[in-house]
Order: sequence, then C-alpha cells, then structure tokens
Amino acid sequence: MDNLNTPEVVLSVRNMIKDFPIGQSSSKNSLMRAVNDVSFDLCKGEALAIVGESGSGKSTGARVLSRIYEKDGGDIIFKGQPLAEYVDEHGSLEYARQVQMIFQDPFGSLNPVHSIYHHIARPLIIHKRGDKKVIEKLVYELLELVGLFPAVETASKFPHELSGGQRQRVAIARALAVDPEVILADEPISMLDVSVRLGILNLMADLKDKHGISFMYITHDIATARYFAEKTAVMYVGHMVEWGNSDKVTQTPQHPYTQLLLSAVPEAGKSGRRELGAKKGEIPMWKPDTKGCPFAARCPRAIEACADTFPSITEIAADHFIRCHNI
Amino acid sequence: AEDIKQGGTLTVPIINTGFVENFNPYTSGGLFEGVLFEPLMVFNNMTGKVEYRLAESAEYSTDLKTITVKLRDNIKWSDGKALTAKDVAFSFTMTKSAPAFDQKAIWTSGNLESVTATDAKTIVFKLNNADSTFIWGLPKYHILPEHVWGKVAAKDLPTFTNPNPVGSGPMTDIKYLKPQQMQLCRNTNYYLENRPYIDCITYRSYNDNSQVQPALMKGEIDWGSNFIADIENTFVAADPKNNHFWYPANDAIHLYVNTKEAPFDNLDVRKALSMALDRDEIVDIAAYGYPTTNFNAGGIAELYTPYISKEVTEKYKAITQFNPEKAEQLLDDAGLKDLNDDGFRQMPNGDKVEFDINVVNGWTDWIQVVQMVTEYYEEIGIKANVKTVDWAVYDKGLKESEYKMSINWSMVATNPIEAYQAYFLTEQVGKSWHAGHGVHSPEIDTLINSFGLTNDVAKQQEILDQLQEFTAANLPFIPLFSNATWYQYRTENLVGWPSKENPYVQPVWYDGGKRNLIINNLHLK
Amino acid sequence: MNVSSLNTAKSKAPLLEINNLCVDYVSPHGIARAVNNVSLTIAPGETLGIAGESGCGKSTLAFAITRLHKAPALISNGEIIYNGRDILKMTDKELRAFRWNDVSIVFQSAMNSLNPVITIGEQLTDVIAAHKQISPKEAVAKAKELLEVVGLHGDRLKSFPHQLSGGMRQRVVIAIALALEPKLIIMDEPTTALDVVVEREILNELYDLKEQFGFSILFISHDLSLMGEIADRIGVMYAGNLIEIGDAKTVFTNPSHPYTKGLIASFPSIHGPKERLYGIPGDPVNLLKLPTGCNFQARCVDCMEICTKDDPILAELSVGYQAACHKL
Amino acid sequence: MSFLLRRLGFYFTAFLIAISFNFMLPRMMPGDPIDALFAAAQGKMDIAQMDAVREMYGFMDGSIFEQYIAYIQSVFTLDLGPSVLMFPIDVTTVVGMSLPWTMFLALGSLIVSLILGVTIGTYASYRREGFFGQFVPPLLAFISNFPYIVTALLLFYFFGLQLEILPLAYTYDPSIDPGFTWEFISSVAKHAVLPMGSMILVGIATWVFNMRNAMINVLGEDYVTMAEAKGLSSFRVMYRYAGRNAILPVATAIAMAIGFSFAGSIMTEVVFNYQGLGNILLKGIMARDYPLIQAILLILVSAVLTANFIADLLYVWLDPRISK
Amino acid sequence: MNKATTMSSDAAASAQHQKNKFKLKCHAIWIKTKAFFHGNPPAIIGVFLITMILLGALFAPVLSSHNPEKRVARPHQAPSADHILGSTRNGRDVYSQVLHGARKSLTVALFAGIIAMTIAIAVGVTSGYLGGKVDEWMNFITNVFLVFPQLPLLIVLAAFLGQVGSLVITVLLGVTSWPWGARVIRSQTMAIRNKEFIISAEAMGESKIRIILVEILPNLISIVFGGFLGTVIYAMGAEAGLGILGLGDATEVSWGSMLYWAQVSSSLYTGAWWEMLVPAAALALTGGALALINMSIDQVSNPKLKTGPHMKLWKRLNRETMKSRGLL
Ligand SMILES: Nc1ncnc2c1ncn2[C@@H]1O[C@H](COP(=O)(O)OP(=O)(O)OP(=O)(O)O)[C@@H](O)[C@H]1O
Ligand SMILES: Nc1ncnc2c1ncn2[C@@H]1O[C@H](COP(=O)(O)OP(=O)(O)OP(=O)(O)O)[C@@H](O)[C@H]1O
Ligand SMILES: [Mg+2]
Ligand SMILES: [Mg+2]
Repeated sequence: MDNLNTPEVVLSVRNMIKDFPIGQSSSKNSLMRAVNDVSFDLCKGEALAIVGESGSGKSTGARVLSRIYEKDGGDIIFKGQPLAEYVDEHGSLEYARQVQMIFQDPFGSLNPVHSIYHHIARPLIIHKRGDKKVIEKLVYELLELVGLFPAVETASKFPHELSGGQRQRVAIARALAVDPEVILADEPISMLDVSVRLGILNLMADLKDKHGISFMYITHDIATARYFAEKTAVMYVGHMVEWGNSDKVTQTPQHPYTQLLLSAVPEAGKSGRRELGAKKGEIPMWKPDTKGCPFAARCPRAIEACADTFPSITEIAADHFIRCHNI
Repeated sequence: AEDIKQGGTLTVPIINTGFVENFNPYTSGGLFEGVLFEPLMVFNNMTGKVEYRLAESAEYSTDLKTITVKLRDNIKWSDGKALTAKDVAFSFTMTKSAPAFDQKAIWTSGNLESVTATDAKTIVFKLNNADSTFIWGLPKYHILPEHVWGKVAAKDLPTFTNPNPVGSGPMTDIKYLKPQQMQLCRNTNYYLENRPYIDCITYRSYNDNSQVQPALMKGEIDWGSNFIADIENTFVAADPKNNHFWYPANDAIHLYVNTKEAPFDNLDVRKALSMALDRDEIVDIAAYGYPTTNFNAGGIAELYTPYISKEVTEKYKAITQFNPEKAEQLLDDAGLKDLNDDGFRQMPNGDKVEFDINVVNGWTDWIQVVQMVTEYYEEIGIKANVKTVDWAVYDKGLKESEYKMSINWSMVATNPIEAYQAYFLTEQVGKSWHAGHGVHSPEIDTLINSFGLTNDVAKQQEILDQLQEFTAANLPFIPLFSNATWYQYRTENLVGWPSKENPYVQPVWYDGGKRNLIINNLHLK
Repeated sequence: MNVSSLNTAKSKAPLLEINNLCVDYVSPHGIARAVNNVSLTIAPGETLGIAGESGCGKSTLAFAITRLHKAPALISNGEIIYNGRDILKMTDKELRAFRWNDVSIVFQSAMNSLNPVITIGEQLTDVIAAHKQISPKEAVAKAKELLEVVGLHGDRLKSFPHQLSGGMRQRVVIAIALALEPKLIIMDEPTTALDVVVEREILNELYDLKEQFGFSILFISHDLSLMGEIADRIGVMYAGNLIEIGDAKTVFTNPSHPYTKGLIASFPSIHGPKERLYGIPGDPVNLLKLPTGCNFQARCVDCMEICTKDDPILAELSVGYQAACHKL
Repeated sequence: MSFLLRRLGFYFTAFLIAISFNFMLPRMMPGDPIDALFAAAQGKMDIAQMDAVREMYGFMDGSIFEQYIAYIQSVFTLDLGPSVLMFPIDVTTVVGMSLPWTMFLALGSLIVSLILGVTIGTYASYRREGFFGQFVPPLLAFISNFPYIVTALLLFYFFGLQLEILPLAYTYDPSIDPGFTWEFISSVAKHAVLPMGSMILVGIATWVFNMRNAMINVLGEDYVTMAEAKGLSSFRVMYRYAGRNAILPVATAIAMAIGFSFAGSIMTEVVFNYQGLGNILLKGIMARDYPLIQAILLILVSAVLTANFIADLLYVWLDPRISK
Repeated sequence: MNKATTMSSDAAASAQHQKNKFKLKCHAIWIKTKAFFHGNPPAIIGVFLITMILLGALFAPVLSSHNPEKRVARPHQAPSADHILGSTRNGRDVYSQVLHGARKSLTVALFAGIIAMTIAIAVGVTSGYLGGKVDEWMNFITNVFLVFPQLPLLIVLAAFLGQVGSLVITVLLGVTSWPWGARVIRSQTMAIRNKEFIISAEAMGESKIRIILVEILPNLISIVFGGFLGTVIYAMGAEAGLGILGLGDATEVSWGSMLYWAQVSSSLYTGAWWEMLVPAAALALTGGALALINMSIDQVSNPKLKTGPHMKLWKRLNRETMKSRGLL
C-alpha cells in the first residue's frame, strides 16, 4: 500500500461484507451476500471508480459506507478511526457530514415539494453552520460553485422547474454544503442527458482536483470510469474481481470478467457480430456459504479450482490486482 | 241474528320480525291469546262489566280468601277432548313450576295457596290473605290442555314450542305459517254456536308503523292498531266509505317530577309548571289531536271515567288550566326570579334553574310533546331541555329516580287502583317506573292496601277518591293527556267493529281478552 | 403522394418515406412541436439510426410512423409513405391491418411493454391470431419457433413476464416484433435499460436475425457509439429538428453540425488518449420556449449573428449527406 | 402458498378479535334484554316476574372469563343459544331463515352494480373526453349521494303505492309456497325489483369511479400501447390488455364492498320489509337480543373475512406476480 | 436598540424582499388556482356548490328566516312566501332548518374526516416509513379494522351508546373510517420511503419525525386531501343514515334528524314531500359536489388523467387534421 508519493488515505475498507435476507423470513440460511470481502483505500483528492453490471453490489457498498445499511462484517476506517467509533450523536453526525452521497436519480433525490433553497440549507442547518443570514449566503455561494446561475433565482425554484443536469448539480451542491471529505457518487450521470453528462463529470473532477475531495464513483460505464477516476475496481456478484490503476484495468484487463465487459462495450465503426468471451450462464446468487469463484460458471478460462475455491488476490502489476485462479 | 253470514277473513298487521313455529302462549309475544286460547273471563274496562268466556261465573267468598270459578257446560278443546276444571287447575298450577309464566306473580308473591278442581266444572282458588283484586289477574293465565302440557317436564316448559297446538279459542287451525304471514282458521269445536262468524285470521308481519300505514292505505289489512300520521288525509281519504278510525282514550300521560329536588320540592312550582301548559294545543299540534286532553289532576284519566271523582276534578281544576300569568306569579312567589336578566329564572340563591326532560329516543310523538312543553316553559322563564335518551337510560332513570322531569305513562289495568299501587306504594320505589317521584307516606300505603280487603264497590270508590285527592294535592306528576287507543278498521269486508256508536269494548288488538270479544263479533258485510 | 423531395433520391426505392413530418404536443402551457419538419427515407434492409439527447423527439417520430399517438399528440403536418400508401390517411381498419404486419415496434423499455398478467405465450400468439387465419395450435407452434429464434426455450411460453430477466424480456419483445416478419422494425432504445454484456448479446442476436429476415430497422438511441456500430446511416435530432443525416461512418468520424460534434465529444472513449473533454455546455432547450433562429444557438460554441435570426435548413452537403447549420 | 397461509393466519386472528369484540360489546353497554322486554310490554308485565324471565332466557351470571370461554365454545360449535326476540327459537334457526335472503339481496345487487359499474366505468374511461365520460360519472356521483333511504322510500312510494305496479313489501307473495316453481321464482323476482333496484342505483357509482380510475391508470401503460401497435382489435385491447389489469384494484374493493352492501341491505330490508338479517339485526338491537346480535355480527364478520379470502385467492389468480 | 437602527435599512430591504416573495407566492397560487379551474367543469361546479353550501351554513343565522328549533308555523305548511321551503310536521321552518342543519351535518362530517385522516396519516405514514415489526403490527390492525363491517358495527355501537349526539357520531365515524386511508397512505409512503430524497435526508442526519412531517407528508397532500374528502362524503352519508334510523339525537337540527322527522311524520304519504326532499337534496348536492371536487383533484394530481383546457384545443386541431386527410 505504501507507495512513494504516499497520498493520505481517507477511507479504508477491509473485507467488507453485507448480507440481505431473502424472502420474508430472516433466518440465517436464507441470506444473500450482496457485498463480499471488499477492500480498498480511498485517498485524498482521488477518485475510485466502481464498475460492474447491474446487481453486482456497487450501490450496496456505497450505502454501507454512508451508513444507510449496517455492515455485516469487515472494517471501515475513516480518517484512522473505525466507523464503529462514530456512534454517539455527535460522532455519527460528524461522519454524516464528512461522507456525503450523490444518488443516481436526480429526479428522485430532490423532494418535489421543497425549494432548492431548502435542499441546500437543510444540511447547513443540521450541522449548525451559522444563523439564517450566514446560511443564506452559503447557499448562494454553493449554487454558484456548481455552476447554477443566477443563484438567487435558482434557489427559489422547485425541482420540477430544473433540468436533469441542473438537478444533479443541486445534489452536488448539497453534498458539498458541509465540506465533506468523501463523496460517494452512485451513478451520478447515468440518468442524465447525454449532452450534459460530461459537464457533471468535469464538475466533479474539478472538485476532486481543486478541493481535494475524494470520490467513490459508481458506474457501469467503464469509459467514464477511466476518464474520471484514478483507480478502478470491477465488481462481479458482490466481489471485487479486478482493481487498480484505471488505465491498467481498462487497457490491459486481466480478469476474464473485465475482459468480457470491455469486449461488450459498443464501439463505433466496429460493426457486425462480436463474439463474447464468455459462456452463457445464469448470474449466481451469492450466499454466505457459496464456494468457488463467482464467475466460474461463465468463465471461458475456468479450471477445476474455480468451482470450489475462492480465488485469492494477486498483484499482477504495480497497483493492479485481480482475483483469479487462472492468470 | 240469523242474517249474519258466516265466512270471511280478517287480516291484521303484526309488528314483529317474522313468524316462527312457536305456539307457546307465554313465549310467543301475545300472538295467540284470545285467538288460539280463550280466557276464563274478560274484564271490560269500557263497560265496567265482566264478560264470562270459558267461565260461567266467578265468586269471592265473603272473607275474600276463596274464589270459586264455574266453567260452562260441554266445552271442548280443539282436538275434541273435553275441557274440564282439571285442565284449568293444571294451567294455573303449572305456572308455579315455570315462574316465568307466572304473569301476575300469583305464586311468587305468595298470596295464592292453591288451585284445585273440586269437580269437572268447578275450580277453587284459595288465598292466604284477603284480596278482592286478585281475580283481575286471572285472564292473564292461559287455559291449556293438560293432556298436552302435562307431558312436558317443568324445566322444558320455557323452551316448549307447543307444536300442533290444541286450544279452546275461536281460531285454532294453523293453515300455514310463513315468516312473513300466517293464517289461523276457525275452531270447529268452539263452545259458541256459529261463532266465530269469520273463517280465518291472517297475520301479516311488518317492521314498524310506517309500513302499516301504506298497507292500510292500500287495503291490505283490515284492522290497524298503530299510529298513522294525518289519518284523515291518508287513510280515511283513500276510501272514505270503508276506512274508519276511532281513538278512545287510553292510559294517562304525565310529566313526572322529582319532588326530592329543588325547586320541584315546592308544590307551587309544580303547580306553575302545570299551569304553563296549553294542553289542547299540545294535543292538537304534537299529537295530531288524537289523544284526549287530561284536565284531571287526580292521577287517572278518561279511560277510567266511571272512577274519576268529579269533586276532585272540580276542586283542582285550576291546576290544569292554561294560565301562564298565574304560573309566573306562583314562580315569583316561590322566589324563582330572573335575577340576571337572561330571560330565565334563577333560584333565590342565584343558582340557575335548568333541567332536562327525559324522553326515549325514537318515541317521536312524546319527543314532540316534550319539545312543546319546553317552549311553554320558556315562556314563563323556565329553561328546560329535551333530553332524548336510550330507553335503558330512561328505564333506569325512572326506576332509580335519577331524573328531574321525565315524561311517562300510567298503568292500564282493570281498575285504577293498580295505577295507584304503582304510583305510591313505598315498596314499589326502585322497582316501578311510576314510584320515583318521591311522594310517599305510610298512610297512603295503608289506604291502598285496604282496597283489596273489601269487596264493596262504594267503599272501594271512596278509597279511590281519597287517592285522587292525595294525588291532586301533592302533584307528583303533571297530567298532560290520555293516549289514544290506536284503532283503524276497514268495513269493506267485515263489520261488527267496536266504534264510537257501539263502544262495546276498548278496541285494542294487543289484549287477548278484548280482541277475543271483537273477533267473536266480526262478520261479513 | 409522390416522392417530392429531391434529397431523398436513392438508388433503391425507399421502403418508408417521411416528408415534412410535424408532430405537436398540445399542453396546458402551449403547443410543443416535438418533431419539426422531418423528412427522411429508409431503404429496404437498411438500418437507420436516430440519435439525439432526451426529449429531442426520437420516440415521437417512431410513434408517428405507426400512428400510435393519442391525445395530446397531434400529427399536424406531413406524410409518411410506406410502400406508396400514406399511413396518415389510413382508416382505422387499414391501420390495424398495417400495424405489425408491415411495421412492428420495440418500445423503449421492454419491462413495461409486456403485460404483467398475461403469459408470454398469449402475448405472442394473439398478434399472430389477430392477423392470420391460423389455428391456435399452429399459432403456438409458431410462437415457440419465434422464441427459439431469439434464443429462448419454447417452454417460456407459459411464463409470465416477471419470471424473466430484463434481457430475456427484451428478447421476447423482439420475438413479438418478428412474429409477422415485418419489413420494418422500429427499435426505440431497445438496450438502454440493460447492461453492456446483455446489450451485446441482444445486438448479436439482432445481427443474426437481420441476416436471416432482411428487414429494415429504425434504430433509436442516444448512445452514439452503439449507433456507430449498428447503423448504416445516422440521423441526429435536436429539439425536434433533424439536424444532420448521413452514412454512419461520416457522421461519427467527421460530423458537420456543432451539436453532433459536441455529442460525439461527450463520450470519453476507452482506448483513446485520456484528455479533458468539453462536450456541450448548457442545458437542452425547452420546446415551449424555442428561440427565434437556430435552436442550438444558446449552446453553440460558434454561434453567429444569423443564428439568432434564421432557422437553418437541412442542406445536402454531399450525396446522401445533409446537415442544418448556417456555418456550412 | 406461504402467502395464502399467512393470509389464512391473518383471517383467523382477525376472526378471533372480531368475535371477542362481539362478546364485549353487549357487556359494555347499558340495559339488558329483560328490561327491553319490560319496556316493550309497557307496564303489562309484573316486576316480580322479571327475575324468573331473566332466568328463563338463560342470562346467568358467572365470571366474565367463564362466560367468555362458554361463548367461544358456542361460536365454534355453532350453538349460539336461543334468541330473546323469538324465544325459544334458536338463534341459528332465526338467522338461517333470513341469511339466504340477505345474501340474495346484498350479493345480487353487488354483482349487478359491479357488472354495470365496471362496464360503464370502462366505457367512461374510454370515452373520457366525450359526453359520456364527462357527464355520466358526475351524474352518478349525485345519485349515489342521495340518502339511500330516501331513494328507497321514493321508489317505494311511486312504484309501490302510487303506480301500484310493484309489491310494497315482503320477499315473496306469502300465499305462494316456496319451491322451484315459476310462480314462486317470479314472485321473488318481482319483490326484489325495488329493493335491489335501489341498492344498485346507489352502489353503482363506486364501481364506475373505481373502474374508471383504474382504467385510466392502465391505459397509459406501455403494454396497452404495445397491444394497440400489434393491431389487435380495440375490444381486445380494452378488455384483455387494459381491463384485465384495471380489474385488479377493483377486485380488492369487492371484498370491502360486501360489508357495505350488507349495511345497505339493512336499510333496504327495513324500508321494503324484506325478510333479511338487517331487519332482524335492527329489531334485535332494540330488544337487546344479544345472542342474535352476536350471531349476526359473527356471520357478517365471517362473510367479510371469507369474501376477503376469496378476493385474495382471486387476486392470486388474477395477478401471477403475487403467487409465491 | 442600537442594533435595530443599524439593521433598519437591511431590515427594510429584506422586508421589501419578503413582500416581493409574498407577492410572487400569491401570484403563483393564483396561477395554480386558475390552472386548476380552467377547463375543469367538475371543479368549477363542485367548488361553486360547496362554496354556496358553506356560505349558507356559515351565515345560517343571518340567512334563515325563522328559528329552526322553534315552532313557527302550522304543521306541514306547503312552501309559501313566509316559509319558502314549507314547514315540518312539528311546525318548523324547513328552509331555516336546512341552513342550520348544514352546520351540524358538515361539522360532523368535517371533524369525522379530520379525525379519520389524522389517524390514517399517523398510522399510514408511521407504518409505511418505519417498516419492520411496527409496520407488521400496524398493518395487521389496519386490516382488522378494514374487514370489520363498519356500518353495521356503527349501528350497533350507536344503539348501545344510548344518547348519541353529534359528538358521539363524529367520534364514532372518525375512529372507524380511517383504515382505508391508512392503507392508501401506507402504500404511498412505502413508495416514497425508498425515494432517494428520503434516504439522503436520513444519511444527512434528519430526525425521523422531521422526515415524516417535512419530507414525506407534503408529498401525500393530494391523497390525503382526496381521502379526506372521501371520508367527509362517507361521514355525511353515515350521519344521515344513523339519523334516519333514529340512532342520532332527534332534537338536534341536522340533515339526518330532518330526514328522521320527515320519515316519522310520513311526510311522503301526507303529501308533505318538501320535508323529506329538501334535506335529501341538500345531502345529495353536498356529497355530489365533494365528489366532483375529488374527481377534479384526481385529474390534476394524476398526470395520466389528461384533461384540461388544452384538450379542447387538441380535439379541435385533431378534427381539423383528420378532416384534411379525409378521415372524417
Ligand atoms: N435493501 C435490500 N434488500 C435486499 N436485497 C437488496 C437490497 N438492496 C440491494 N439488494 C440486492 O443486493 C444486490 C446488489 O444490489 P446493488 O443495488 O448494490 O447493485 P448495483 O451494483 O448497485 O446495481 P445497479 O447497477 O442496478 O444499481 C442485488 O442482488 C440486490 O437485489
Ligand atoms: N404526452 C406528452 N405530452 C406533452 N409533451 C410530450 C408528451 N410526450 C412527449 N412530450 C414531449 O415531446 C418531446 C419529445 O419527446 P420524445 O419522447 O419523443 O423524446 P425522446 O427523444 O424519445 O427522448 P428519450 O430519449 O428521453 O426517450 C419532449 O420534449 C417531451 O417533453
Ligand atoms: Mg446501484
Ligand atoms: Mg424516447
């Protein structure tokens, strides 16, 4: 972990596990493991992209980090202190302040009955950022920071009066309101118009670079992951299967799943049928006692061990890790 | 008369939920008394006569401790078996083992010692104490065939439904029974020749008065015993030639006053409250003018005309006359004055005088009456409110004298003494609806109890006169009017009805004896 | 009724020809023109892609072709000629016969276009039964065949939509679209809701089917890379206008209109050099508050005087290549 | 299956709660049947006799708990004791006599108004912009808000009393013997016209609105558009594709409506002297006939629960997404 | 004091600002109101009727010609100049009674609606938002109440409670009519609960009670209001029904008691139709008007119920285009 230019680690996750009960009964044997053995470090001013297909546990991971869900195992260390220590009212509020979340759906993440002002002022009020006047000023500053001009007018609007891109900017402004250290962005652009996506990505990039905010960027668009994030982790069925430096992961993918993912990405000019490097197979439901490699059933490179042994981590290059038996 | 035609059917409305196969006269809600079962005798309060039915005569011994009843000759049950004194004695003794059937509590009250059949025609009642009023209860007991009822175990009596009933009344043949209609036809063994003239009676089931009205208007029934709104314009007008009504006076309606509470403890206040009322207007407006206005403060009304003391009526006449000025003056004198100019009077100590008049929710004619009463009271500066309560509350209120004022009726019975028993006997307090007003005295108890000790009509009347005087002088309740006996009849098919012109009996359907007389008198036109 | 426009001249007779089509939405706040004066053609066997951001009128155009509009949409002008007949002038009966037989449509989200309470089988067979005199048995056999064509097992006929995954549902919808072997299939963002791997599977299927049946496709998407891969020609729409149309390669590699340029530049590539992209600044226009002149003026980097006054018209830049911009 | 089991558990518990409530109700309220009897006799009854009568009707004391156990037993053995109102006839018999008629009336009118309402509602949603869709639902809203009893009385007055074309009261002409004869059936039908008619008139609006709203929600769904695009006939689109889904929310409302329908039938039965449970219930209440009231409420609760259960089954059948 | 002077100019500015804001808000409300009524005849008729009825009730003492609780005429006088809607059997003025009766009936209905909706909101939102065991229990209770035959129960309760003044009826109706609303609100809350704005409020550290009251509740306004109107309509009918059955307090002047008296005085048979029909019509009008308002709220809050003034325009335009294509 210790590189030469050791950047400060803000958020460190070790072997995080999250289980969900299946069906209505909550007995032990009917759990599904949405996130299994996930570890990573998020450094100051850096972005970690999490990519993976739908249902691979990306959002769940982020939600555990933002304490919407309780983790079922592993350690989360925020600024050198385990998450478990941010417990009392003050502590948890403090954590809530420093780790903010931006949601996928700009339509769903703003309450339609409240004005934009309310949305941005609330966190300021909760975290006692000053009296009315101060807060008002802060709100307008924040709106301008995310590129919503004129701020006063925008503040008095209601969510339905804004376009998707504007709404997502509001969401970002709200996340920024209380000077967070970490922003967990859960597919922040997937619901946006193609023409405004880049604007949001660039805005986030500026925040990262200029304000030193760390991002966890969740997406299923591997191209934007590479564009925005320094590091990328590929998830499959709750597991990180390949991670490391974004360029390495996207340019020289080593894990068969990453390769499959990249080969499926549509590319202009490459017309015609393109065989996928994977067998057709059901995506498994991972249970606490499931054995083997999650990708085994679809893996073209599967060997015997894949069926019953969970692959361990291999560092195949500097800052490039995979979980695979058959490297 | 020879020209009377036999045949025809009488259709009457029954207010109930439907007919069921239960011919036990004690549990079938009075459906069959006087129809399937014949009483020994009927005390006709309209004529003051005793109409002997199964009995031929009934005599008290001189010590008033023995009653000897003789049956008619050759009377038979509807199944052809002879009806003997043994049956009668059985019928009375049976109610000893089935206390619920003991309608007048002859056994439970302990006065009846024995009932025995001394021969085939003679029944002897032996009493422990002299009681000349005892005999009035006898018609309440049904004469039942021992050969049927004797086989029923005592504990099963209450639930015995008496299938295939055997009776001695005019109509004993159940033609059919459907939930909403049933028909009984003539008893071929009836003891009177050619009687009844009519062949059958049809009972039709109705929910309430409001359904009897259209049925009467449409001519579906012959005899109504129900309140009919605006009868001239609805019922009579529908067929003036055949549709008639006659509303003779029935029980007296009073406003009961709780004399234990101020300011009602003041007799003058009670008098004033009585004088404030325009009874004619109340009867006219609130009750369509059907009831008979009661100007008699003696506690009994028109129904008992022969017993009413003219003297008492005359002496206390002023109390029942509409005289608001006098009423106000009486109140002023009693110290009830409007001290704070709110239009209503206060007690001398400044407490406000405001009271509720209890009336049962749903008894609309009375509600209207009470509404008018409050209006009259308002005119003399007394604040009274109509309080409609559930009857359970009303019932409890009257019995336990938890009221300030409550509208209530009086007993209807063979003799007015029974009404006075309910009004004044100290032992009735807490039990009877009529005794909660708070006016009682040992002397009056003795006076009332002395009634049964004599058989002398003149002496009895003397007692009644004294009771009337006592009532009028103390005014425990304010007389309003006599209820009407609701009675509508149609002469399209049948004639022979009691009427104003021929008032041979009080025309109530709900009395087995009275209706027995009427059924026996009806015939085809 | 005749082919009027010069710029639609083609070597082959077009399968579908749209002339000056205008579609309006009558809303409480005014009339929004969601498709404005659009003219284009689709040749037999051709895949025409329509790209553009959300709300630019792509779906509206697709709906117009099958005349599926309900209130408050209104096809206010133009003609849509299919095999010489104007669809807009068909009677209800003709329309019913025309639908699906000649043109079928795959809706934007397969999740919602299958009735959740009716079996896959019935939803497949009833379209066959509605258009063909065929016994129920044969219809079922045909339905099975169709499912197998799209790579699903015939047993799935008895399933209800919720028992299938998103990708499977999408295949079912495609199977239904193929049921009557139409000449043209309209695909409105058929893969947007799916992840890349499933999307790829569906695309592969589509390539095979196209080879097998030879239908034309009107492919709607906002994903230009996908479009560049699948389409023969691409049309780009902005605020109801067709602003650029031409063969896929040219549009993708050498776009003429600033909007198209910006759009293409909005997609970071996985393999290319990693540099900051600038995309298109600003927000999409509101159809109810269109400016005079070019609709794109507010976001255009090279906006000129004339752009604020005149509406640019679609001009032929080269054979079969048109764009609408004052700069060209 | 587990879904149904859970529901079954729910029904059973609900049933227990309901019957316990039934048990408590009379015991919390003032007055008892004998007082009522006494009041009804208007003084013709001797006070000394009241205790004997009370005993006769079987109102014995005992700890509340014992009474409760006895009551629960009686519920499950269906031996509910004699009615007070119709002593000594068993409550079961009394109820059995009227239950079929109430079911006929309540269910009959429910079914007819449901069918009419759904049809009208579907059409009204289809012709939402037209005259029908704009005027018929509001009109029905006004009609259904006319106090039910007044509607019934007016019908009664005009058709029964003034025009004399329909009978005034009863379930059938009492001079006819019940049986599978044309005479009897036609008499029943004739007697049902007014009571049912009035209930239908009042009840129909609910279904029109329910169906209309459900339809309008469904008509905007993609699968309806898809069905249209497939070139299916509009009949098939309306009834198979849209109606099939729109009926789902309506189906849950049906079970609820059973309770309301019964309530409606109380008034109808009173006005038209129809021989049903509602009529008896009202009389029973006046007479404080607890066994009868309890029995009727019991039936009612069971009926509503059964209806709900049937609705659940129906729902599972109608909506394949539920069955799990 | 000191502070005040320095702040005064600021305060003035902010007051000005506030004023403007207020003006803007008023304007916005006005626009919304106008939009609500425009081309929404049910709303216009409904609100007009209700306004009239409410005004009538409010100004009953001024408008009525007689004391409604006093005998002011002979029994059953036909409508005349002195008693414009006739008199009752008890000699009361029907017109004055209808006006005063509206007060009682509407108050009962209104408060029953408020009670029911308050319980419904409390149960529905809590149960829907908190979920888990709380939800299970609350849902169970709701369902039990829901399947309980309400009106018969109400009749039994009313009868047993003895004196049932309007207060008792209000409470009875209130506490028995909530389950339906609770269920609807619960399901809506569950839909909202998982919306991201709630999750983000939670993550932000908002208190539960604030989330319920400030974040969730305002989103439910239209259902709550719809449910409220529904309950009011129902309560009004039920009050009248209980009154007619004689289970209400016959001495209070309400529409229910008016009908009761009309019925016991056999006013239909005696030809005094006014005594019965006037309160009946009042009930029908009020209920109908509320139903209309409910219907029009539906139309506004449910975007799928596309109606409004623009639909008229659409209809006209559609007819024109259809005509021009020879389809009409
Ligand atoms: N609250 C929950 N209860 C039970 N299961 C859940 C819950 N949330 C998520 N899951 C399950 O956990 C798995 C991972 O879900 P998650 O939302 O994290 O995926 P994702 O990678 O974010 O997918 P997407 O790209 O669709 O957002 C899925 O199988 C999902 O069904
Ligand atoms: N029913 C409608 N009523 C009013 N306006 C509508 C309606 N449907 C669509 N519009 C408007 O018409 C325009 C074009 O919509 P359309 O659905 O064709 O866009 P699209 O290009 O398919 O977008 P997307 O990529 O989001 O599917 C949009 O601005 C939209 O707001
Ligand atoms: Mg996610
Ligand atoms: Mg679209």
